[in-house]
Amino acid sequence: MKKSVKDLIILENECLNDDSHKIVFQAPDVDSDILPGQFANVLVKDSQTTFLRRPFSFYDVDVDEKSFSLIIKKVGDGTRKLCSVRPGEELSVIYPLGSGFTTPEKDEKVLLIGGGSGIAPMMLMAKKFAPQTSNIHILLGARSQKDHIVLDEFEKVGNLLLTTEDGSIGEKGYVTNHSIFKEISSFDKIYTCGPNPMMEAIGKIAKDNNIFCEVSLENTMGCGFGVCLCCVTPTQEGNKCVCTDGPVFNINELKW
Amino acid sequence: MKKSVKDLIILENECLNDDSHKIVFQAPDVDSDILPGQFANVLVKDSQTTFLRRPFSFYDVDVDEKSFSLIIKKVGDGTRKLCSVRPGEELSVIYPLGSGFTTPEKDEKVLLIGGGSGIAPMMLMAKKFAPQTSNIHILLGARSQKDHIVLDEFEKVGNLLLTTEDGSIGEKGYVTNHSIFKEISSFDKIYTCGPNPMMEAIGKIAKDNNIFCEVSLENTMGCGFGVCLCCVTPTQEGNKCVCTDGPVFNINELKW
Amino acid sequence: MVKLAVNIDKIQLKNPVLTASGTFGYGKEFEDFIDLDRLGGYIVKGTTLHPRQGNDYPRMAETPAGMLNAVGLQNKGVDYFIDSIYPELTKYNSHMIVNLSGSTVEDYVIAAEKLNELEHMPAIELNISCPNVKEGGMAFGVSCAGAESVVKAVREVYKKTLIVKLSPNVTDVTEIARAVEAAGADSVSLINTLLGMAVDAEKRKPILSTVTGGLSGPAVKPVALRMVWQVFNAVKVPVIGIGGIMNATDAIEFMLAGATAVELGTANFIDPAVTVKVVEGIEDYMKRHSIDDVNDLIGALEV
Amino acid sequence: MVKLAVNIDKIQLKNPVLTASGTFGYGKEFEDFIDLDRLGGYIVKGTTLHPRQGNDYPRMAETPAGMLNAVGLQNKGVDYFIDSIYPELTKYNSHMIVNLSGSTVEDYVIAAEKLNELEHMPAIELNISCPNVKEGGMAFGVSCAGAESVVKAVREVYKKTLIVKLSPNVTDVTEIARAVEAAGADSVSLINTLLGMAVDAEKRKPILSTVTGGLSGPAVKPVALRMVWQVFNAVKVPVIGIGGIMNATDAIEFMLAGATAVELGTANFIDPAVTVKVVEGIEDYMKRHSIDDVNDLIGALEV
Ligand SMILES: Cc1cc2nc3c(=O)[nH]c(=O)nc-3n(C[C@H](O)[C@H](O)[C@H](O)COP(=O)(O)OP(=O)(O)OC[C@H]3O[C@@H](n4cnc5c(N)ncnc54)[C@H](O)[C@@H]3O)c2cc1C
Ligand SMILES: Cc1cc2nc3c(=O)[nH]c(=O)nc-3n(C[C@H](O)[C@H](O)[C@H](O)COP(=O)(O)OP(=O)(O)OC[C@H]3O[C@@H](n4cnc5c(N)ncnc54)[C@H](O)[C@@H]3O)c2cc1C
Ligand SMILES: Cc1cc2nc3c(=O)[nH]c(=O)nc-3n(C[C@H](O)[C@H](O)[C@H](O)COP(=O)(O)O)c2cc1C
Ligand SMILES: Cc1cc2nc3c(=O)[nH]c(=O)nc-3n(C[C@H](O)[C@H](O)[C@H](O)COP(=O)(O)O)c2cc1C
Ligand code: FES
Ligand code: FES
Repeated sequence: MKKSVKDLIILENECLNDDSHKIVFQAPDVDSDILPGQFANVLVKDSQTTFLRRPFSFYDVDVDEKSFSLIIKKVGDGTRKLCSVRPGEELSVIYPLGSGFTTPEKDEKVLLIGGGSGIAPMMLMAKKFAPQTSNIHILLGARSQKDHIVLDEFEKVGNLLLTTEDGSIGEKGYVTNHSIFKEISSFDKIYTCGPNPMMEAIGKIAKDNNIFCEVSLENTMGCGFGVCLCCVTPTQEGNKCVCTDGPVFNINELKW
Repeated sequence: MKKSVKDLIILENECLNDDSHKIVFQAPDVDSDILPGQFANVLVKDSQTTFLRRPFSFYDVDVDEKSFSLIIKKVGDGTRKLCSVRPGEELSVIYPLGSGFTTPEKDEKVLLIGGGSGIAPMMLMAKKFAPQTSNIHILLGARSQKDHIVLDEFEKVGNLLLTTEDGSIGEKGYVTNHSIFKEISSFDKIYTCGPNPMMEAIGKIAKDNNIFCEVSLENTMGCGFGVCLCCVTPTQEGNKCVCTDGPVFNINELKW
Repeated sequence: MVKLAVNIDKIQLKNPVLTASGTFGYGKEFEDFIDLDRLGGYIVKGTTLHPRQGNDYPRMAETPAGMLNAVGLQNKGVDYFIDSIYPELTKYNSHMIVNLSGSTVEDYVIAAEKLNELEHMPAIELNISCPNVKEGGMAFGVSCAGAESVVKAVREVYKKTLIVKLSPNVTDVTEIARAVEAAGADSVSLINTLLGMAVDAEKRKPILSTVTGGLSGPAVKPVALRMVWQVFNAVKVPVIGIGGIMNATDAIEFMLAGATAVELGTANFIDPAVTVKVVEGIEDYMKRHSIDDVNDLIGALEV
Repeated sequence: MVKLAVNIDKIQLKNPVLTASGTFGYGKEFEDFIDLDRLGGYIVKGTTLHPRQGNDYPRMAETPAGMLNAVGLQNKGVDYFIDSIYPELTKYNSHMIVNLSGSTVEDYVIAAEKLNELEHMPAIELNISCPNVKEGGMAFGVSCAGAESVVKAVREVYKKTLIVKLSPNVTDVTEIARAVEAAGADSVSLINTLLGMAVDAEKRKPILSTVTGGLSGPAVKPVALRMVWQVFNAVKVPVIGIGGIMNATDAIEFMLAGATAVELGTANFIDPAVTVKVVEGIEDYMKRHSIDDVNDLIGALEV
């Protein structure tokens, strides 16, 4: 699918909890080429503090309805502003950008791990591959029960496992403390997106157990399509752009 | 009345024609001290192009209802944005600013002349003094009938005279072409606000006829309360600030 | 209670928040909006030996996240200041500081001598960086020799705290800072405005009567922060940070970069009560970060 | 039909819209968004003799109406450019220009010699103003002697159109402009980024790994316009205007101030199709103002 910059009409803006909104965009040209891990770069209109676009991973793509949705967590002025958009208004979006996660094989046992706003690409991942396998396990971590969102959606697409730091739902602790890691060697592939410390810890476990592992990085971006060279991460082959060479990287490529 | 900077709730936003809106602000502290010619300096929120406040003359002040209204004509990004405010939203306003027109005597025959957005202070002027005199004549000029707004309101407060450049309503031509000027020497005082060329022409007529005349200038402003010295106009006593020494000046003070 | 007081040479400011010259009138214009005694101090209008009419209107242009001005030091002269303004201002107990400009070294010196006599004024800020006047002004501030000559001469006659305000329109601001420090400055403040220009494409004319003018506001903040950081690392005297400070976070950024105090300029136009909010915001920040003494923020950037 | 073509030395550009180096990749990254052949030309990534890894992440900070970058000239070197990139780019018929940087005069010269051989590249833009590298870069661009030495040496080996890109981080940009003109530059382009800095108050750290970086975007437009105007009045060679151009109105302001062509930088990040919109907007403006030839806009400011 060609990249494009377009003004897209907002179909829905659903408040998921205090912090996060699901925003649905009408996108006449979406097709099934969009991969989990790819992202859209959204312009924040009418903000005195937000000059550059803001990147968000695709949470869902509906090829029939010609729409896609993002989950946006409010962390600063840009995301706050985006979360106040009203249906019918338009936002300028550049999409689809970046590389996606690789496709697991039919019979492989797969663990998807999402933390914070990193859960978004995990949904698209699970949805894309759920029809082909029953072996998808989804592990989501959050601070507390109220921070866990769209759980019912995730339950539909895989075996859902949860952790919370305060133990209010699921197992208590960080995702990497979850008991599933006791049987981690039974997994063929791990895919993860979330805060860097979480992904580094997961990457280490994967390496130790010789498991294929892809992570999706969230470096700050200037352009989102490979021309400013601001989003780089060090790799075995030197600095690479997270926006075009990634955001998805195999942990073996990174210098973790 | 002390000057203050406050977030004021918008009570009403009435579209008057393609270009102009009447916006009503709830202002708990307004009192009858506010003079015609004084203005409010409004902050345009959420605009990437509008950094400084925008000044507007009081159009109406309702001491009982604790509110005031402005008439805002869309000429650029700031005014466009302000005209899209919704009732219930808040705008930051500094008010009241500037000097007002002087009060005519009870028996004086007075001509108020407004052009473009300069009609706003003429309404407050007429309203304030209508109870004291029946001798108020209000002359308003515009390009065409559709540019004449709030005429019914003006009819209530004085003898209304109109001009249009295309003759679609009132006399054809500029305000200074109006037939009332044939009897101009019968007037004691002229008060005017509008484009500078209009006010200069009126000022000349007033001088020639030895009639007291005050004009309200609309220089661009940095602060609006006398500290940046950006809004100056040359006067007989050197540069003076339009925002504090004015916006109302006697034509004899100016270098016209 | 957190400790907010800082010292600039012999002066103790009750907090690090000052106002920038040319944006705060004589202070009294703000009486309706704030209690002036809440400020660390206030720097009043640029004053010259002789009265000046300033430049022609238009003197102002709005620009992205900033503004250009070309006021050109309109003021009634130092004698008028001393006779008519100064006595009124002695009622405030926050430190009042006058910003002094001149066209010749002699002008600076004569005016500084007069200001030296004012009991309730503990300091002057020497403006060697005004981009909006034809003679003097910035000309002094953009070369070491020029800066040195004015500062040395004024230092001879002015015995209280001498703050020198630096121009950002230079290749190496640290050079000038070192030169004025060596010439006897007790503190340096920076930045004055960046020389800029605005054009009205529709009218095909410059917007300012003077074509070019001085850029201020948030747009200049990154340049100002960089220069404050450079100068902090180059001189020993306290640095006062100026440029695009709109809120407490901005003020703290300047202090972390090395500023002992800050001046708020253009922000006063947008919100005439901003200075007091910044004082409060610094206090809040210190409480949140468990910092007892604001002096611990100065130059505390971890690089 | 309005005439949009302008000349920079021997090159005719089909319209005055170019792209700024470091913001347009190698051009091909924009293929999905625009037809490159609609542009006057495109200036590709900053290239150096030897490959460079650039600076560490974070290399970017958002600032009011702008951004700071500290990329530090990450690129695979001039040989890689010539062998792997250049052949691909010859398919576009808009003029391709490479931006050349170096740490030593020798580096510049060797690379320029190689670029001189490229048939489909009519010009190079000599970057003597990069603020993000330790050696060379801006150091050459902030003194007349430095600028002269590089330009003279490159001029000896580079026979096509030589554009020299100037740094705004100087006291007097006209001095440098005159020096590079005298040394043989066929055109000057300005401005490169203003040296700035950003601080994270919460973390008490600089945002950039390099502490300071280069400011670009609308925030710098007033400074850029002023310098273009000054340089236009100081040299005879054509001036290329750069700095905060986001739309056709901005581009026209630069042309009125004296620019023969303009480069769009940061604007490409916000809207990758902006360049073509600017071409169209200039055409619209000319029609509205009954201007037949875009050359009539150059320096047409009425002062
Ligand atoms: C490829 C990619 C995919 C993403 N997907 C999603 C998603 O699906 N949902 C979602 O909610 N968010 C996602 N993000 C993160 C999102 O882009 C940022 O939260 C957003 O840009 C913040 O904008 P802001 O204006 O609200 O915050 P700002 O005001 O810019 O920043 C607020 C605070 O957050 C920090 N911050 C901002 N951006 C980042 C970042 N990229 N990395 C680390 N710290 C940062 C800042 O340092 C600051 O402290 C993604 C980011 C990337 C690069
Ligand atoms: C004391 C005072 C009272 C005013 N009262 C009213 C009022 O009651 N109703 C009303 O609609 N307007 C009034 N104005 C004018 C109003 O302030 C401006 O129209 C407004 O600031 C324009 O803002 P903008 O962002 O929409 O336009 P901008 O984008 O700033 O400018 C758009 C165009 O208008 C021109 N322009 C902007 N401001 C002025 C000005 N002050 N003088 C001349 N040209 C200008 C600009 O040069 C530009 O060409 C008043 C102005 C002053 C100083
Ligand atoms: C309208 C205006 C007038 C100014 N006049 C003076 C002056 O007289 N003397 C001076 O040293 N600086 C003057 N300045 C510069 C400010 O004091 C300050 O250095 C500059 O505006 C940067 O700070 P800011 O971004 O907070 O405004 C003036 C600035 C403005 C905007
Ligand atoms: C991310 C980034 C990278 C840049 N890299 C280069 C470069 O390699 N060589 C160069 O001469 N200028 C470089 N520049 C400067 C731009 O070409 C341009 O001069 C500057 O950004 C001002 O224009 P703008 O405000 O339109 O972006 C870079 C700018 C940015 C933002
Ligand atoms: S964000 Fe610009 S290259 Fe990745
Ligand atoms: S607008 Fe600032 S002094 Fe009048």
